[in-house]
Amino acid sequence: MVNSIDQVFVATKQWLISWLAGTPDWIVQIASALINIGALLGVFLTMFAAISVLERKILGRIQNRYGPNRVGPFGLFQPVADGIKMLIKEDIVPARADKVVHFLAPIVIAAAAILTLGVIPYGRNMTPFSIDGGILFFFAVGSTTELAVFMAGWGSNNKFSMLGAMRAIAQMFSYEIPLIVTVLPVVMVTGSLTPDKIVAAQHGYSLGIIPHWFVIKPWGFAAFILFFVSGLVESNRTPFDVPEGESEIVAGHMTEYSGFKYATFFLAEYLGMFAVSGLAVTLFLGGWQAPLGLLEFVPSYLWFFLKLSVLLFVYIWLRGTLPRMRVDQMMNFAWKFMLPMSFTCILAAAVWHYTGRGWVGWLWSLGVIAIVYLTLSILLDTKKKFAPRTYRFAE
Amino acid sequence: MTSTLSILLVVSAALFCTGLLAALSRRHAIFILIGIEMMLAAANLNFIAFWRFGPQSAQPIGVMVAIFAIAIAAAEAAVGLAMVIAVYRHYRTTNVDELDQLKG
Amino acid sequence: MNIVALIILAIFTLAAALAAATLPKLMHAALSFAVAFVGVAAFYFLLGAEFVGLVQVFVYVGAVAVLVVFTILLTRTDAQKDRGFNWSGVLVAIAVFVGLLWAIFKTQSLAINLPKAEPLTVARIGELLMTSYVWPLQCVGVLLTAALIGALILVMEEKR
Amino acid sequence: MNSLIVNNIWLIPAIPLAASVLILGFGKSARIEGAAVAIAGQIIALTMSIFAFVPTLQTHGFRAIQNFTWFTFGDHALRIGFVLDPLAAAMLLMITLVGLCIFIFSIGYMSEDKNFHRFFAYLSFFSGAMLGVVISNNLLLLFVFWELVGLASYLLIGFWIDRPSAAAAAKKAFITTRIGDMGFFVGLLWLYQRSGTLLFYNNGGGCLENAGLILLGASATFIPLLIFCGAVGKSGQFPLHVWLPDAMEGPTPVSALIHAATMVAAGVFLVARVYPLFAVGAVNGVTSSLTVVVWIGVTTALMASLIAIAQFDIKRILAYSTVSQLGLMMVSLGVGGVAAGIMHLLAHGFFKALLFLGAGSVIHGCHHEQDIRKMGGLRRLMPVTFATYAIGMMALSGVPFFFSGAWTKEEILDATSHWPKSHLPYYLMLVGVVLTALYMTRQVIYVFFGNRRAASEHAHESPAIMTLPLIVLAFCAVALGVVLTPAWPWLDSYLTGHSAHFDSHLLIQSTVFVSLVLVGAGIAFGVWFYRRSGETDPLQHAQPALFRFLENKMWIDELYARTIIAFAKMLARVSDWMDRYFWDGIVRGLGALGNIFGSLTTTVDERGINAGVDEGTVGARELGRVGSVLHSGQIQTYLGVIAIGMIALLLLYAWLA
Repeated sequence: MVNSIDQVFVATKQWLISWLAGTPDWIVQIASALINIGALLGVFLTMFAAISVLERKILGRIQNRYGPNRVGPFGLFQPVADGIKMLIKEDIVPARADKVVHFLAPIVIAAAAILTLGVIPYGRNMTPFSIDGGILFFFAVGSTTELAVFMAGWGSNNKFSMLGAMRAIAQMFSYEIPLIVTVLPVVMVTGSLTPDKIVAAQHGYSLGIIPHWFVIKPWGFAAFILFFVSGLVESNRTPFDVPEGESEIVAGHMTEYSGFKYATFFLAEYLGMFAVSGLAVTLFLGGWQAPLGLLEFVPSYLWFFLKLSVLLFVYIWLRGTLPRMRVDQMMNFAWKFMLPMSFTCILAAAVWHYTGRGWVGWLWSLGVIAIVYLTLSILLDTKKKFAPRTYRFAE
Repeated sequence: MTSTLSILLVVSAALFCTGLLAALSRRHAIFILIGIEMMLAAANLNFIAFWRFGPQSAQPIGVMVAIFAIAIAAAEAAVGLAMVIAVYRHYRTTNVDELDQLKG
Repeated sequence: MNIVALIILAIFTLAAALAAATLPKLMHAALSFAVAFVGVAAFYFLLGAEFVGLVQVFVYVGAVAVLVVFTILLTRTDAQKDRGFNWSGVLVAIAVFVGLLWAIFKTQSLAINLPKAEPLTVARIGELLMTSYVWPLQCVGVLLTAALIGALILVMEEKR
Repeated sequence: MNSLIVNNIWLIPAIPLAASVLILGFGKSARIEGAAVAIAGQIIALTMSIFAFVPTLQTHGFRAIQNFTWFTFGDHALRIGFVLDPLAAAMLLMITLVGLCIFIFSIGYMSEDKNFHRFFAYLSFFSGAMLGVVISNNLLLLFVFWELVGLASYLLIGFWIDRPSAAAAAKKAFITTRIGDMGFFVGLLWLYQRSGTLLFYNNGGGCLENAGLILLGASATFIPLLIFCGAVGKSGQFPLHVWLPDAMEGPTPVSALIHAATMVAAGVFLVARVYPLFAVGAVNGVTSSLTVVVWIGVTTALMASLIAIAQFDIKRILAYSTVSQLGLMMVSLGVGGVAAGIMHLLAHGFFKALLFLGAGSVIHGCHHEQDIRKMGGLRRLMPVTFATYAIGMMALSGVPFFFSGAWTKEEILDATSHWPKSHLPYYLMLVGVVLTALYMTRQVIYVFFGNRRAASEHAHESPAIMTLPLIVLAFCAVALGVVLTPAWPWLDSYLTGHSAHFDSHLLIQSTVFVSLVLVGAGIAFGVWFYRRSGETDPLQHAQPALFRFLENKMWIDELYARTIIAFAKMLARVSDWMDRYFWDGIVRGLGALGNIFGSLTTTVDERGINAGVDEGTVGARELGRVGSVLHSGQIQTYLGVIAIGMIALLLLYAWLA
């Protein structure tokens, strides 16, 4: 019973495929892929709609206001209204724009975001595209985003767009390194680039209550934090939304977009957020595994989306709490702190491995991380060398 | 009459010649680099194809060579583009026709 | 190996490559270049070398293409005169192509049926990189470091 | 302590050598310190020599050797080492004790010299090298130290380098001894070739031990004679004695230390050390090599005594005396009285050093005047010097019973009288004894008696630092006379390894009376003959021709100048002429030939080749101009050419296939 609820979606897909019995192989393959894509789009477009309104409402609560509450009960139909508005808006393309590039940019960026979603295991036996080098695929496709952002900036033929794109690419490049490097300890420890195997490696519980998630290990915890921060940057979220900060450069590379294209950018941004969070869940938070052995009867996909939701809430929470960082601070942070720390994670994981993967290794790797963290915090201490912020007002 | 391998080789040859075309015909220095990258990719394609169609030996040598070739090509691209930028800074042009300081 | 897929992919890749070689606008050509390399990566997928394909996408689309467009951005001039086209190159390229075609079709031993192949796992490649190919790997590491430093020095502002 | 010294005998020469280096390192300003270091080194060496001497006294036939490998070439290893036996121990003691006295004396004598520290450095250096000669257990090592001694001698003779005569004397000494050393070295190599080792003693395997001596075979006559060449040079034996009188140009302490007591005795020591080589195949104690030694010794002794009679330089008289005494020692060795020779060597070391230092004191007192004709009547002005000098004179002359020289000379005469081959050396030796007494009496009368002459007007006694060593040495000269009494021949037995018994009969021998009579006659005749000596010598009055012959050292220097040196000069002139005209002519001819060829080729070059090359260059330049069109600097062109080349290769392949 529990098992059938857990595998209900898998069974459904198999039932659908079974209609095609007797047709050539490649038709089955394509049908299977189409079903997967359809399911992915259905789920995540719904989630996008939900999160767009939820974000506004949560931010509203954080900022002591209601947030959207006009359309539908509790304003829940707000995304529908937004969607209609976006669709019927005029699609403006600047006269001097490179029209082909301008047109292609949102498509590429959305396609990349959707593709990255494809390799994440959402539940037991629920990986849409199970490929050997899934993690590598994720980053390979994810790196295409940079090109797309550049296309958007260039194609718009607008100073703000170009500058925004440059900023976006600069920060994405800088944070892509810690993002990928922090994945390496997990890959090293599990010996696999396949997300399914990584999730499987986190199966089991110590003493029946402590899950074997990588986030529990010192190196895993450090790597998770670093990964999460890098993910925040990759998806251009506050406090790292420098490329599209409204008060600085209008909307960055999206300045010259309107209507549905703008919505696509928006969609791609949220999908990217989902993908990075999903990967974080997969890598560090045990994927679809239950946190307690007792709770394994709850379907795996529910666990996954629960964890994903928690991470998304943290995203929104941070957005409501923290101010935007300055570009130079952000870059310094990436190269001077994130990069050494992520390499330290690799070292700590190796130490953990070679000291027997037990509690001794746990302490050792904690020691390594603590030492490097303290060293970095001493070395990077600016000793308040910043000039006090001065405010100038119009007389 | 034509095997799959032949088709692959023809594609590879075509890619190579396209790269050659880019390297030979375009005036902009970046295109020479793009062309060289294409030629390298064509060579890699050949390696992979011959690996796939060759005897399945113990070591996937074709794949390994392709991996290293990609790494080296990346290094070449980085240095090449840096050179283009340096040349541009110095001569204010990226037109290879004008970069003929070495002419006899 | 699906011959139809192969031919579609070939047409797609070659079209993109040709576009990269001939499109008058630099930016379009650069983007076509990226597309062509995605096509090449697809070939690798088709041939069972998934890892190489992923690396190809990662390196070329994620890094080299971005570098290229950045370079275009940084060396933007009155691009008119850089758009010239050297037609003699076309002749040479076609001649080479014909020569290669002749060589390919002349070779009899290419008619091989696709052998049954064990899938090449990433783990296997990783193992090989750390055992038989560890020296090449280290050399490539050194090369990349040298290239990184060299590129930085090349583009550093000239001190006057 | 004893065993420590015996096992580390190398320390004895090492300490003076180290002191020498240290003094040179101090620099010019360190006068007192330099002297102090030198004397301290000498005292340490003396102490250690005493410690080394004690065990040799305690055990009969004591011999301690330490051998080690110096270096290895191929299968051969060159082993060197040190030896301590009675011969070495006695020499060590004599050298360090005499050396110490002379060092102390030098402080006073050299007090006004500006190169004070250098003098002491050289003295220490010499002392170390000489001690090294004594304890070497290897002929090559001995040769090395031997040459170092020669170098020290050269440096010290020429110590006053601003005097041309000193420089010339140094050169003469160096070159003359080198002639002898040449023979020595050849002998050394020959010995090595025959015996395969140069170690003296090596537990039965050394070249002086039976196993080594048997290997010599027919060369046994020549090897010792070649080695004896070295001894002849070093010990100033005829015909290489000419350098020794000239060496008196050096400071008097040097004359005392090197050219009287120690270095010149090295030749005698060498012969004594390698005596087994001389004695190979001896019949009745006579070998042909020893015979040569005897006759050279006799000739030298007699000739030098004669020359000494007609000299006026106080130091030269002593120098010729030294030569003659060394000849005496050689005779002793040659006739088989090794112990007698060495004993005389030791005793001579003391009293001759005493005499030289006394002469130095006189010279110092007379403001560096060395001509005995200008002295006179000094016995009241310099009483200490006179007393000690008289003791030395009597020891040298062989006045019996109380003076060391008498007994040792008796021993030598005794040994000579028993030489089976001929009695002639014995009689000649007796003549020599008379002559010795005569010339010493002459010298003492000239210097200390009679009227005061020019140089002695303002003479004064020397300071205590100079007279003290005189007294010590005088005491030694007398004391040795007691110690060396033939009634108890302990030193003889000590040196030869036989046991000694006290026997008062030995005190009274026929030779004693003979020599007593002869010495007495010599002295008496001298006193009578020279009673009225003045500016001109009485002998000069009586026999002007003979006197001139003797005064000019029998014209041996002149003979050498006329013969050997003239020959050498002639050779040089011939070589010079050959070089100048014959070889140079050939070279010039070749040069002219070259010039002709040069001008010929110049013509050919300029008219023929150059023109052709010019044409060729123009052509090449034109070709280059055409070719450089290809070199467009366009990378795309180059690429295209490469591609065309590829097509061409394909076409070639197609055509061939």
